[in-house]
Amino acid sequence: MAAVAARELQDGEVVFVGIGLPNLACNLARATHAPRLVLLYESGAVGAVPERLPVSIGDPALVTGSLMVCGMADVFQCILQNGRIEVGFLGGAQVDRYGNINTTVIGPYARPKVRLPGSGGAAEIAIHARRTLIVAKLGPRAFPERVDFVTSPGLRPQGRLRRELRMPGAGPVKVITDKGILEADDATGEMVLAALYPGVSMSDVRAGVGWSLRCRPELAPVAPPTEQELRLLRDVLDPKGLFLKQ
Amino acid sequence: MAAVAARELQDGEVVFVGIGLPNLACNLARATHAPRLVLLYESGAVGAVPERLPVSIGDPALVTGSLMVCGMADVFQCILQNGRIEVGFLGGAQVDRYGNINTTVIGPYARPKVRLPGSGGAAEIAIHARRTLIVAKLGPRAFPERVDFVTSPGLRPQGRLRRELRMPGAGPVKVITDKGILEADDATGEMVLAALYPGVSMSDVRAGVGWSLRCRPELAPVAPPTEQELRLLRDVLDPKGLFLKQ
Amino acid sequence: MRDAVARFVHDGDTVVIEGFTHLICFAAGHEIIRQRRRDLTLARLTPDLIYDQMIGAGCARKLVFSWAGNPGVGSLHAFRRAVEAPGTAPLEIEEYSHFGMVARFSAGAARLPFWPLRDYMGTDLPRVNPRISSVTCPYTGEDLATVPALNPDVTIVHAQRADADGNTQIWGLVGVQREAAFASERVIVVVEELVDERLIRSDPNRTAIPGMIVDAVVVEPWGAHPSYAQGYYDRDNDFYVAWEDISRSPDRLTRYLDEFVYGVPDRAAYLEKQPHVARLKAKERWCAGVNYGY
Amino acid sequence: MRDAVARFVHDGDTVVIEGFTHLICFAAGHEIIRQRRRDLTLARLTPDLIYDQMIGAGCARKLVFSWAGNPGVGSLHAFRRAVEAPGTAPLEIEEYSHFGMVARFSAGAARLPFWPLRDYMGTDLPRVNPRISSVTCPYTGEDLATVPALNPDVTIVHAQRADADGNTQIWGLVGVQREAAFASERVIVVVEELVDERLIRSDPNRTAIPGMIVDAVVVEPWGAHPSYAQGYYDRDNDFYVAWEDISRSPDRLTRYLDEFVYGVPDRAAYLEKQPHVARLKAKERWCAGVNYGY
Repeated sequence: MAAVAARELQDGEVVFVGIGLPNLACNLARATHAPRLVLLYESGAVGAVPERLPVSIGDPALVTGSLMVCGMADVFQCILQNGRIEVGFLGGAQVDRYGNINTTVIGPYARPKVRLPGSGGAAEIAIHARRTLIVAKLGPRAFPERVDFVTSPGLRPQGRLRRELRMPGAGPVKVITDKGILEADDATGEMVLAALYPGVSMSDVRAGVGWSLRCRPELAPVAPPTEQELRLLRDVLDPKGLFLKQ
Repeated sequence: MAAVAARELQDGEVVFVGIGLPNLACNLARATHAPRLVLLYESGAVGAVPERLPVSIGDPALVTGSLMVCGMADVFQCILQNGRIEVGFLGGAQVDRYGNINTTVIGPYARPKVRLPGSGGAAEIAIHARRTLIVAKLGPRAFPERVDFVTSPGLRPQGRLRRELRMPGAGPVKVITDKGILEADDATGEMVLAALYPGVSMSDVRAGVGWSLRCRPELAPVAPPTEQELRLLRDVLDPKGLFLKQ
Repeated sequence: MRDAVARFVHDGDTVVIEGFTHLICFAAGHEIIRQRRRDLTLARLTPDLIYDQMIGAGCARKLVFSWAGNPGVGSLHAFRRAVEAPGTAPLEIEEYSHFGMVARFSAGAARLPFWPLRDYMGTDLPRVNPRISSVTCPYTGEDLATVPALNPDVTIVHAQRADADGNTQIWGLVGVQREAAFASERVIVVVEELVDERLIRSDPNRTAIPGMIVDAVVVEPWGAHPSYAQGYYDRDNDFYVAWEDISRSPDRLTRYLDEFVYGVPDRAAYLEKQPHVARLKAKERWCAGVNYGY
Repeated sequence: MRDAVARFVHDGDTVVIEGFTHLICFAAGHEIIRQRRRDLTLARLTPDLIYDQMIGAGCARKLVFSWAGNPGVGSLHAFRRAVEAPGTAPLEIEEYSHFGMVARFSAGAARLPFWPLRDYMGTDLPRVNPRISSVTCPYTGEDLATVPALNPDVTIVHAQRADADGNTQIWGLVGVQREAAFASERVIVVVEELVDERLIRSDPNRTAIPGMIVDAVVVEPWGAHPSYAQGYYDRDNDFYVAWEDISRSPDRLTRYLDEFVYGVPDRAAYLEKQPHVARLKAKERWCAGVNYGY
């Protein structure tokens, strides 16, 4: 997943990075094809070059040697709301058919079965980033037809177009899973299967999705991680396997 | 005037300082009875200790050795609008019966006889400072019954109470002139004569005011500048007479 | 610290201990627990372990927040228990996103009643939080989301250094500490080092909070542990990981508080009990100074 | 500088050269005059001498401002002539107070259409500027003043140093340079020194403007003269005093432009003509660095 996500990033882009796999993916991209990727964390570190694997988005290693540290008011107003973020990474406990994400609550809000952490900066990243990439492992609970709570809006929030709701960004263009890649269908905004990882069957994917998943007429092949990608991930970026185990 | 203005400042107060005589008055107060006066300039220097007479409110001498330098958004939003300024100094080409000040234009706005610099920060200082002190030399043109343009509102702007207009500060409580001190009358908001400098007659003052000036029943005496005050002003604070000549 | 909390933190107050991962003042939180403050409204973007401890200790009536997790680890279980099984210790919650909380502090700092932002379209947050409202732009006619100002009774800011008057310098992540301080009725600054006013004055652009808004300055080295202070000590990630297990069990949480909070009189005693934190001392990565001459 | 102005400053643009007394980029203003840009809307809190020169040179169609004087000296006479006797060279004006201009840039930087502020009650400014409007708070029902966002076509920021990507560090007075840059469609950074990225990265809290919003970096030592650069050179107050006399007379103003702007190809030539500015070189008042280790 980290290697596939890394390939989605283009050199020179400004990326709003989350902790865990997104962070690995961004640093892998920096170490391979996108050395000028600008990593920006909601904590205020811009152009971070962490010398160790950051354990949180507020890790001191994101500060030391970064290009700029600014307050969070600047991050959200002058950078994100200003339209400067090209890619935002999001994950969540639930992702639905239209790319809506739930990180707030399983069950009713007032009487939660499981209380999750909440939005953090995810709601506004989903609204403002020019495009977002969702990274999540497949599973019928994780990919329901409708999320219990829309924390971060996807492609048809409340049944309406993003444009009608005046949302600046394009929203989740891809969902990178552990078995394949879903992409937003231009016409319907529905997430459809676009690519399968080597050795994965279509029914493997369908078993992990809670709605009747449609497929692109032709599925794109996904190259397995290269030797270099694997070496960087395992030996350099996450030698203790803190996030790769996920 | 500088010595009289200095005496109005209490130790520990936070003062929004303008250039010229207000700056002299504040630094005189710091050198005498108010060593913990906090001088704040709209340029963003807080707790300035200028080693030379600053020629503008953006002088580098206000930065070096100051307690804090912040952006102007912070000055106006987080300090002034936040209610942290205890005293503001204002001057102007015209001051009227109710302490309204004009620094914008003599004559009609669209066809000015004399175009003055405009508000700068004066409008908001007049609105937000807990009290303001006006420093101006008397003269019938400088003290008309009504100013041509209200740049900085006084005690009865547009004929209404400051409270009705939701203005947080008390407004101009005193006008320190070259001949005596005017004070705001609590009941009417009108500027009335409260004190005369030694050797000045009431008719001297009346000749410099464009409305029929009322007097307090008893005028307070104003002590002449002390030896120490004069020495500090002439030898230390403004040795070249840049502002004292005014 | 004891005096500052006794004097400036009262039962029923809205209390903010800010700091985004960095400079979270655990020393103040522990002192508030020790002094058994009750009915507090705790506000913070990320409640973090410190508010989980305060919730577990029964200090909180309400939580105002935007992300309630154990950063990089998992859950805040005292918080989750209070929300998922509210019979035992009910906790009212008021929830925003980070941008919303930042905007609330910005409005508070500017003493404006609200702050406009482009946010919340398509999310369910306004449905569960009616304080998220909207305003119409007088120029374009478009609707913008609004959040109300947050003006805490007391804000506690941890920082690297301040002078005796509270002129405070922070580097590394600055979060919303400045906005929270300016928004607050009372401000307590807690520092790693009390320094001479001349050091502050030698680099005035580094000052984040002016003494004029500070009510008390407390010197408390390592006062942010297990959070961190850039240039002083690293985050104690082992403790963050351990909290997952401690907070899962009300008994273990109580034992933790008994030993490390109620069981010690002050921060120095807390540190004496865990000499291993010395391993977290920061390495040296000094930057050069700049010239303020003219 | 020639290329940056040719490429990024066009006839009819809204141009901002910010800097409050400090770091006013005269080098860029002179290049704009030399390239004979026309119909510009010039916006700045304090037009200062640089906009007076640009008005005198016929570059401006409109001025947006909040204080139009010669700071510490007197008047801007080219501006006054254009406003007091508009027959010869009409200049449209749009006038705010400083807070209003700061708020306009803040809105622009946040890409909001307006900014609320408590201001203008009792003043005559809204009477002559209908763009000062108001909005009703959705929580308290009170009316607050508003100003519209200012989003310039191009903003020019002078700074002490930047790296080749435009990551820019400023100390001393910072004014509204950051807000103006974030509000702008295009940004030109002009620096006293181009430095290695490693120097910027050694003190990231000092960075005011990130390279991601910068379109061009121009190295122009003494480019702010007769304004100043803290740590590099002092303000040339003699020239500010002299401007009172120069600007009073259209002939003298023309002669000044002919000699010091049109008559030189670039900044280096401008400086060669006045070797006495060397006396303004800053003294040394270095601050100490801080530790970014962890």
